[in-house]
Amino acid sequence: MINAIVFLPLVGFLIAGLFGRVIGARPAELVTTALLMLAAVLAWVTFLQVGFGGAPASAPVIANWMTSGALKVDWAFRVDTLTAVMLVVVTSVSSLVHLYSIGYMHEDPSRQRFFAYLSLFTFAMLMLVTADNLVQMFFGWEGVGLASYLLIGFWYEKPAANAAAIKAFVVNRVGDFGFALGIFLVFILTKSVSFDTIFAAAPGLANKSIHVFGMDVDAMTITCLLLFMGACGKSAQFLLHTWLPDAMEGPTPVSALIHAATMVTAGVFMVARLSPLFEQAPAALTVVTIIGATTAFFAATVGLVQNDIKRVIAYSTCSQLGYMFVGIGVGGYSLGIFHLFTHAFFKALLFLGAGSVIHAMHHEQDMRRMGGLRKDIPFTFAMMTIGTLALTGVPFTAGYYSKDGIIEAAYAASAHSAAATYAFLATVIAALLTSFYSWRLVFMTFFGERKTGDDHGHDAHHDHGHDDHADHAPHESPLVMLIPLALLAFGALFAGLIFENSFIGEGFTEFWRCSLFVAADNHLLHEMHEVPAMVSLTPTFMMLLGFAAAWYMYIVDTAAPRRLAEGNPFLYRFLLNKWYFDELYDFLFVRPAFWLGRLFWKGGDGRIIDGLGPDGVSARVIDAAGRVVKLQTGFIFNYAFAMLIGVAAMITWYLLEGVR
Amino acid sequence: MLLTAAFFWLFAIVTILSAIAVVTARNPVHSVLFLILAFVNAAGLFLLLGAEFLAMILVVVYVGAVAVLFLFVVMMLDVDFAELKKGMMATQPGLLVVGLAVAAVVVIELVMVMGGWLHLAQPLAVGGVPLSPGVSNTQALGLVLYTRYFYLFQAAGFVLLTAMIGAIVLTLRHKPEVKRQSIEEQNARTRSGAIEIVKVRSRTGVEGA
Amino acid sequence: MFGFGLLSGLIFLPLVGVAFILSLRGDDAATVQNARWAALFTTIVTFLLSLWAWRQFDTASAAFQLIEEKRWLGGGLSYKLGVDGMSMPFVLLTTFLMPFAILASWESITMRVKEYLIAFLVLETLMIGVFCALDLALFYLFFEGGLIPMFLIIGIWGGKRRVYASFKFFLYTLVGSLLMLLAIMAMYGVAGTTDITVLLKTDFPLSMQKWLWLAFFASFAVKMPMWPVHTWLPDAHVEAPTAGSVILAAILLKMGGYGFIRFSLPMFPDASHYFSPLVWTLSIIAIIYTSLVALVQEDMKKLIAYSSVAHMGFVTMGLFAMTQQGVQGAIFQMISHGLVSGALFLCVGVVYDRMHTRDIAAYGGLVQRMPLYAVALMVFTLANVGLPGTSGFVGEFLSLLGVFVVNSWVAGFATTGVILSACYALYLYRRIIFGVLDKPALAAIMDLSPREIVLLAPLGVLTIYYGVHPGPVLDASAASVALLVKNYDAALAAIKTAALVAH
Amino acid sequence: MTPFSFALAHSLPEAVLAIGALTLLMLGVFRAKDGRDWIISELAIVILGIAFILLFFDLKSNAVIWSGSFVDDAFGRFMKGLALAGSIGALVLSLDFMRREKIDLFEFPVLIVIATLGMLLLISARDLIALYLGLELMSLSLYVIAAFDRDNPRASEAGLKYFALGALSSGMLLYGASLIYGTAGTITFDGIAKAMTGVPSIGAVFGLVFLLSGLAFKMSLVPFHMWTPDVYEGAPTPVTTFFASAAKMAAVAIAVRIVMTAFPHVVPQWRQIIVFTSILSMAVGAFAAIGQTNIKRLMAYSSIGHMGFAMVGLAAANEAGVQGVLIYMAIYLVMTLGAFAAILSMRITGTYVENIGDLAGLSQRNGFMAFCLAAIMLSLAGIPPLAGFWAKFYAFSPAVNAGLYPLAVLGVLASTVACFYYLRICKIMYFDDPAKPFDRASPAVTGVLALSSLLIVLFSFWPGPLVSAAAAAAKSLF
Amino acid sequence: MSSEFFTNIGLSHYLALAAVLFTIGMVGIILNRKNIIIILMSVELILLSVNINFVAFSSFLGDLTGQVFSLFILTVAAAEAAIGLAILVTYFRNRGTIAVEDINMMKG
Repeated sequence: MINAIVFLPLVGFLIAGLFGRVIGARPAELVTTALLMLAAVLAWVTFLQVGFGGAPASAPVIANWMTSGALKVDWAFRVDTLTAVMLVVVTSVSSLVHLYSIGYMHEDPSRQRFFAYLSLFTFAMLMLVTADNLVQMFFGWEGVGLASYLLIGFWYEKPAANAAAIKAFVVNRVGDFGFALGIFLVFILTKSVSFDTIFAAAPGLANKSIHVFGMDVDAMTITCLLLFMGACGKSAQFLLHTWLPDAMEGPTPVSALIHAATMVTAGVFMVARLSPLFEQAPAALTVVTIIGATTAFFAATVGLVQNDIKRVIAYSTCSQLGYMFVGIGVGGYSLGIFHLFTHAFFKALLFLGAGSVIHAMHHEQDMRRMGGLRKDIPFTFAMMTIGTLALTGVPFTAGYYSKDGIIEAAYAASAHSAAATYAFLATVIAALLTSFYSWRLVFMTFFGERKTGDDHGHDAHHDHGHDDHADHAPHESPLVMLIPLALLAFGALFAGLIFENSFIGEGFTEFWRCSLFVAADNHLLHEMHEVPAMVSLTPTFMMLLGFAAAWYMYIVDTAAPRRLAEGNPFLYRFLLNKWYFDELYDFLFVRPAFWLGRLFWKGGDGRIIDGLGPDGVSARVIDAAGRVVKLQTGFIFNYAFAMLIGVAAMITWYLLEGVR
Repeated sequence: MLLTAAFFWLFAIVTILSAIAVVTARNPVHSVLFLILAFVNAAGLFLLLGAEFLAMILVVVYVGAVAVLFLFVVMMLDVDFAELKKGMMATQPGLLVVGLAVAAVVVIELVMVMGGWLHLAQPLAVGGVPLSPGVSNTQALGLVLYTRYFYLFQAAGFVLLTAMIGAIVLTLRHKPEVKRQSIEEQNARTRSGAIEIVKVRSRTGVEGA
Repeated sequence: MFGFGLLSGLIFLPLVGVAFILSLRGDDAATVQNARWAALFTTIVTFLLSLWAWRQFDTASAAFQLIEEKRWLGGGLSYKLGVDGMSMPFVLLTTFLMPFAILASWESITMRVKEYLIAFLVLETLMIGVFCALDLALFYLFFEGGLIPMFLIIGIWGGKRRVYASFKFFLYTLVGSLLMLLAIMAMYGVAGTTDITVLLKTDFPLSMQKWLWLAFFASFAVKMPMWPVHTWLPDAHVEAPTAGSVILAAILLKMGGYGFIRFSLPMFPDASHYFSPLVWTLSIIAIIYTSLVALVQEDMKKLIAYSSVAHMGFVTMGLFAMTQQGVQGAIFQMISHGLVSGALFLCVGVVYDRMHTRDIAAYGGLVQRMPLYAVALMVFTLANVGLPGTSGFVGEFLSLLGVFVVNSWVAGFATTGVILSACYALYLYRRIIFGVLDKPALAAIMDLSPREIVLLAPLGVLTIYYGVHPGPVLDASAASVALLVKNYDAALAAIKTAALVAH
Repeated sequence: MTPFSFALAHSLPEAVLAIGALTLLMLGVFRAKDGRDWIISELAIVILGIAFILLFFDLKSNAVIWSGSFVDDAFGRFMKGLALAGSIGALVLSLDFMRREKIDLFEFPVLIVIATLGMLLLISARDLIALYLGLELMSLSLYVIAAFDRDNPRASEAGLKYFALGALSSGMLLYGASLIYGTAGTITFDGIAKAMTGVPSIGAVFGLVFLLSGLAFKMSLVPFHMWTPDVYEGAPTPVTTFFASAAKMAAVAIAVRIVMTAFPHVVPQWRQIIVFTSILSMAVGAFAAIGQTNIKRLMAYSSIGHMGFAMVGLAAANEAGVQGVLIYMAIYLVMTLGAFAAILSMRITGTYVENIGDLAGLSQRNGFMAFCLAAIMLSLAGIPPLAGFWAKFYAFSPAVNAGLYPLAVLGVLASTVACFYYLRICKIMYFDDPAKPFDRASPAVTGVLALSSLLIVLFSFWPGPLVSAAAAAAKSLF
Repeated sequence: MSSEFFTNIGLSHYLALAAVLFTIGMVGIILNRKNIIIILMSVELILLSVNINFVAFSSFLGDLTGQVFSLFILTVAAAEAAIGLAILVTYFRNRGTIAVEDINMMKG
C-alpha cells in the first residue's frame, strides 16, 4: 500500500510529463488528479490503520541505493504514525490542489506540465516523509526543492518568477548545506544513516564531544544544529526566509500546496522525525525555540503592511512555521506536528481562497485594488473567513487547539528556560499581529468599496486571464475550485477538535508510539495542560484585540492606516521592505559573488594566472627567442668569438674550481 | 746550455713577434711573409728539441709549399688592397675590447697552467714509441711510419686525395667555349657520322642544311 | 584476435576503423557518409566488445583482470594490459561515449570529415589504452599521445581562437606530463621495471616519494585540471567542436583523476598524506573560485568548462580523503561528470549548430520553441547541480562524506560549492531557456531532431539511472578501492610506527 | 702485431669504401661525360650499401687492430651502421636534387663516400691520431661539399664559414690532444684511461676542455654551434641532410667513445662540460628556432637542440646512458632524413622553396606528405607514441637515475619550448589555408619520407631490435 | 723572476710559447675584419703552436709518438690549406670580395 501511495504520483508525473503533449491537457489533468485522490484515500486508510488501528510501524526495504564501505543507503519506506500523519496531509492537500487547479489553470496552455510538476512534487514529498534514512530524506528534500523551483518558475516568461525560482532553490541549498553536513556528522558518529541505527545509538552519544571545524564541541548539539539549518532553509525560518514570499510568483495552487501546507513544513517534520537526536541536544532545541519564536514574530510584523494578498498569507505561513518550531523547540514535538496538521488545512484553504479571489479579479493580487468582494464572490468570502478564524485561533477551530497549545507549552517550558520565556512573549505578540493582519486581509478584500475598474493591473500576469472576460467583473470560481475549498474548510474547522486528543492530549502515547521520541524527563504535554487559565486565555484575548484593531482601521476609520504609516515612516518602510533582508543579502552575497566572479575571471584567470602563466611565459619565450637570434650575427669573427668565450668560460671554471 | 737558452729565446721571441705581425699586418703579402718567418723560427725550436726531421719538413713543406700557396692565392685574387688597408679593426670597437680581454684571460690562464707543468719527470707512456739513443730522428720516424703507423699513413694519404679532389672540383672550370680534345670521340668517329653525302640539284642549294 | 587479448582488441579495434576509413577514396558525399557510418559502426562495436569485457570482469575481486603481457622494449618495460575496478568503469565510459561523439558531429562537421573521424578513432584507442595500461611507460605513451589528435581536433575544426586554444592545451599539458615522465624514469631507476603491479608493491623512500608525487601531480593537476593550472580548459572547450568538447570534458579530464588513483595514492601513500592539505586547499579554491567565475560567464561552453573545473575539485578532494567513500565518490563523480558534462556540451552543440553562437545573451525563451530540448537540458543541468536522484548527487555526496570524516573544514568549504553550482547552473538555464522568446533570430529555431534525441536520451536515462541506482559503478570499484585504502592506511601506520621508534 | 688479413677482415667496410671511392673516382674521370654524374651516385649507394651489409657479418667480435689505432666493436658497428644509413639516405635524396640544380658532378658521390670513410675511421678510432685523421678526412670532404654548388654565393659562404670555423675547431681539438698526450704520455685511449685516474692535473683538464670543444663543434653543441644555421641554410639541401644525419652520427660516436674509454675515471671533470654544453644547446635550440622562417635554418636549430638532448644521456656516464645516446641518435637519424626528404619535396613550379610558410595548408593539398611531416615534427618534439619520445625516454632516464635532476628538468622545459615550433609547423600545415601546391616529388624522396615516417609511427610497435642492439653496443664500451 | 727562468729552458717554456701562439691565432681569427686569408693564416699559427706542443712533449717524454702526430698534423694542415684556399677562390668568384665583414648573407 505504501508503495502505491508513493508511486502513484510518480506514475501521474510520468504520464503527464512524458505523454502530456500526446494525450492532451484534459486527460493529463484527470489522470494525475485521479491518481492523487487514490493515493489520498490509501493514505487515510494507512493513517487510520497505523494511528488508530494499531498496525505496527514498518520500514520495508525496496532496493539498495548506494553502498560504499560502511555507508549503506537503501530505498525504504518507513511507515509509522508520524509518516502517516504527513501522508494524510500531503496526499489530501495535494489531491485537493490538483482538483482546484483544474479550474484555476484552465486557461493555461501548458497545463500538462503544471500537473506533471504537481505530481512530481507530491512524489518527492512522499519520498521525504516516508524516508527511512537521512539520505533518502535528503533525496525527497531536494526533490521537493526541485519541484518548488519548477513550479515557482512555471510562468517562465516572467522575469520575477524566474528570479524567485532560483532564489528559492539557492536559499534552500544554503539550508541543505547544513543538512548535508549534519548527515555527515551523523554518519561519523553512528557509522550509519538509517534511522533505526541512529536512533538506537543516539542516547549513547549524549554529552559526547567531537572535534569538528577546529573545535571540540558537543556532538549532538552541533549535529542537530546543522540539521536544523536544513530545516530552516526548507521551512523559511528567520534568516533563510527570504525565498518564501518571493515564491508567491508561482501559481496560487502551488503556494497552497507547497508553500503553505506541505513542503515548507518539511523542516518541522524533519526535526520531529529526528526527535531522538534533538532530545539529546537541549542546546540545539533552545536554538530551535529562539529561531522559531523570532520567525513567528518577525514574519507577523512584516505581514502587517504587505499589500499583495498572497504575500500576506506567505508571511503568515512563515510566522506559523515559527510557531511549529517553538512547539518543537520547547519539547512538544507532537505540538509542532499538530500545528503542522491543522495549519495545512487552514492555510491551504486561505491560499486557495486567495486564489479564488485572484481568479475572480483576473489575476489581480494587490489588495489595495480590491474591496467589497463579499457580494461578488460570497462563497469564497465565507471560506476565507473560516480560514481566518482558524488561523487566528478562534476557539474550537483547528488553529485554536494547535496554536494555543504551543503558546501554553512555551509558557509551561519557560519555567526551565529563558528561551521559552522569550518564545512565549514572541508568540503571544505574534498572535495579536496574526489576528490583525488576517482580518486586515479580509477587510481590505471583501469589505469596503470596490476599487476595481478599468485600471486594474495587468502587470501581474498579462498573458493569462482576462482575454475571455469582456466585462471584467469579479465572478465566482467554478465548482471544481470551490469543492476543495469546502473540504479544506471542514478540516480547518474540525481537525483540531477531532484529533486534539490523539495528537497532544491523553491519547498521545498510544497514537504516536515510537515515531516521536520524548525523553524520560520531558513532561511538557502534561505541564501545558496545567498552566494558569490566564495564560490559556491570553491568545484568545490577543486574537480579539487584533480583530478589533483591524476593524477600527479598515472598516471604521479607513484613513487611519495611512496616518499611522506617515507618522512612523521609518518603521513603515522597515516593515514594508521586510526588514531589508533582501537588500542586505543582495549587498552581502549576491553582489560580492558577481563581483568576485568577475574579479577572479578577468583578474585572477586572465591577468594573474594566464598573465604570469602561459601567456606571460610564451611572451617571454618569444622575447628570449628574439634575443638569441640576434646573437647569430652571421659574422665568422663573432662565431669564433663565441667559441673562444665557451672555451674561456670552461677553463676559467675549472681553474677556479681547482684553486678552491 | 746557455747557448741553447739564448737560441730558444731568440726563436721564441721572433716567432711570437712574427705571429703578431701575421695577424696585424695590413698587407696580406706581408702577413704571408711573416708567417714564413714564424715557421722558420719554429723550425729552429724543433731543432732545439731534437726533432730534426720535423724541422726540415716544416721548412720544406710549409715554407716551400703551403706558404707559397698562400702567396699565390693572395696575388691571384685581385683584392683591392687599398680597401683592406683602411684598417682591419675598424668596426665594433667595443667588441674588440671585449675580445681582447677574453683573449687576455685565456692566454694568462694557459700560460699559468703551462708554466706550472711539472709532473712529468718520467713518462707515463704505455705502449708509446721510446726514443732510442743510437737511432737518428729521421731514421726513427722512418722505422715506425710505414710499419706501426701504416694505417694512419694510408688515411693521411686519403686526406690528401680528398684535398686534391676538393680543390679541383671547386676551382676547375670547364669552359664550354674552349674546344678540348676528346680522344674517345675521335676514336669513335665513323665514316657515317663524319661525312654526309648530299646530292645537290642545280640552282636549289643544299636542302635541309 | 591475432594472439592478443580482449583489452588489446579494445585498444586496436578503433584503428581497424581508421584503416577502413583510410581505404576509402574520394571526397564525394557518399564516401563521406560511408566514413561516418564506418566510424559509428567501429565505435559501437568497440562498445559492445567492452561490454563483453565487462561480463568477463569479476567485480568482487580487487586484483587486475584480463591481464595480457608481451615482451616489448626489454629491460623491464613490457606491453602489459589489465583492468581492475578502478579502471574498468572508465573504459566503459570511454567506449560508451565515443558513438555519441561521432554522432554529435554527424551534420555539424562538413569539412575534412574523414580526417576528423580518424582523429576521433585514434583518440579512442589512446584513451582506452590509458585506462588499460599496466605498464607505466605504456601508460605514458597513451596518456601523452592523446594530445595529438585532440590538438588537431581543436586546431582544425575549432572556432576563432582555435590556434591559441590548441597550443595552450598542448603545451600546458605537455609541461606537466614531461615532469611526470622524469618521475617515471626515476621510478624505473629504483624498481628496475615499469610494471605497475610491481611498482604498486615497491616502497619508495619518503623524500623521493615527495618529489615523485609532485612530478606526477604536475601532470595530473594540469590534466584534471586543478586550480590554478586550469586556464587551458575554458579556452580549449570554447574553441573545440562539440564532440571535441564532449570527449575532452568527459574522458580526457578523467585521466588526471585516474592517474591520482592509479599512481599517486597507492604508490606514494606517505607523500599523498603529506600533500593532502595542499590538494584540499587547491580543490576548495577550485570549487569556490571557479564556481564564482562560472557565474559571470557569457559563453555557454566557458561556463560549463568552469563548472567542470569545480566538479573536478570535488574529485581531487574526495580522492585525497583516502576513505572508502571519498575515493569511490570521486570515481563515481568522474563517471557521472563524464556523462553529464558530455551531455551538456552536446546540448550546447545542439543550439550552436542552429545559431552558430554560444553567447548566452543571444538566447532566451527557448522553451517555447524547443520544449524537448528544455527538458533535456534541465535534466543535465540538475545533474550538474548534484540533485539527488541524478548521478551528480551520488558522487558529490560520497566524496564530501568521505572527506568530512577526515577533515571537516574541507568538507564544509566544499559544500558551499553545492550552493554555488546551483546558482550558476540555474542562472544559465534561466537565461537560455526561460524568459520571453523575443530575439528574431530564434523565432524559427527547431526542436531536437531525431538524431539529437538519440544522442541525448540515453545519456539522460543513464544520468537518472545512476542517480537512483549507482550500484553498477560503485560495486565495480568497491573491492579495488577497499584494497587501496587498506594499503594506504597500512603505509601510514608503518611510517607512524617508524616515527615512534625513532623517538 | 696482428696478421694483416685479420686486420683487413675487421676493417672490411672501410676497405670497401676506400677502394670503392677510388674506383668511382676513376670511373668518373674516365667515363663520365663533361664530369656529369652518370651512374656514379647509384654505384656509390651500392658501395655504401655493401659496407652496411658487411657490418652484420660479425656481430660479436671486439677486435683491436692496426697497431691499436682501430677498434672493431659492437658500438662501432652500431654507429657505423647509422652513419652509413645517413650517407645512403643523403645520397638517395640528392639524386633528383643535384640533377635539377645542375650540380650533378661525379665528384659529389665520391666525396660522400670518402667522407663516410672518414666517419667510419673516426668511429673506430682508438687513438688520438686516428681520431684526428678520421675527423679531418670527414671534415675536408664536408667543407668541399658544403660549397659544392660553387656558383651559388650562399653555398660558398656556407663552405667558407664551415671551413674557417672547422679549422679553428680542429686546432682546438689538437691543442687539447697535445695536452692529453703530454699528461698521459700516450695517445691510445686505454693508455690514457690507465694514466688518468684520480684527480687529474689542471693541464689534463684543460686538454679535456679543448678536446671536447673540438668535438662539440662537430656535434654543433652550444657555444660551438654558431656555424650550424648558416651552413645548413646555405649548403645544398642534400648536403645539409648529410651534415645533419651521417656527420652527426660520427661526431657523437667519437665523443661517446672517447669520454667513455679514454676518460672513464675522470667522469666529474668531463661531465660538467657535457652538462654545460647540453643545457646551453637545449636552450638555444629551443629558443632560437622559434623565430625562424626558413625551414632548413629551423632544422639547424632543431638539431642543435637534439644534440643537447642526446648529451643528457651521455652525462649519465654509464652503460644505460650510452645506450640512451645510441637510441637517440638512431631515432634522430630517421627523423632527420624524413624531415629533409620533406624539405626536398617542397618544390613549386620547378624551384625548391625553403620557407615554412610554403607549407601552409599542406594537409589539404597533399595529405600524405602533411601526415608524414607532422609525424616527424611531433616525433622531433618527443610526443609519444612516436619514436622521438623513446629517444628522449632512453636519453633522460639514465640521467635521472644518475641524479642529474636539474639537467633533466631543464631539458624538459626546453623540450616544451621546442615543442612550440614543431607544433607551429603542424599548425601551418593543418590549420592554415592552402598556399600554392608543390610539384610532384621524385619517388626516391617520397620513398625516404614514407619510410622514415613509417618507422617513426610504428616504432612503438616493434622497438625491440633497436633497443637490444643499442644495449649490446653500449655494453661493448665497458 | 730568477735568472734560472732565462737560462734553464724546460718544457714549460715551450708550452707557454705554444699557448701564446695559440692565443695569437685565436685572436687573429676574432679580430680580423677585412681579409679572410688572415684567418687561414691564423689557423696555421694555431696548428704550429700545437706542433710545438707535441714536439716538446715528445722530446721531454722521450717518446716518438708526439713527433709522428706532428707529422700527420703537418700533412693534414697542408691539405686543409689547399681546400681552404679553394673554397676561398670559389667564394671570391661569386662575390668578388674576401672581406670577412661581407660574409654575412645568412644570419639570424
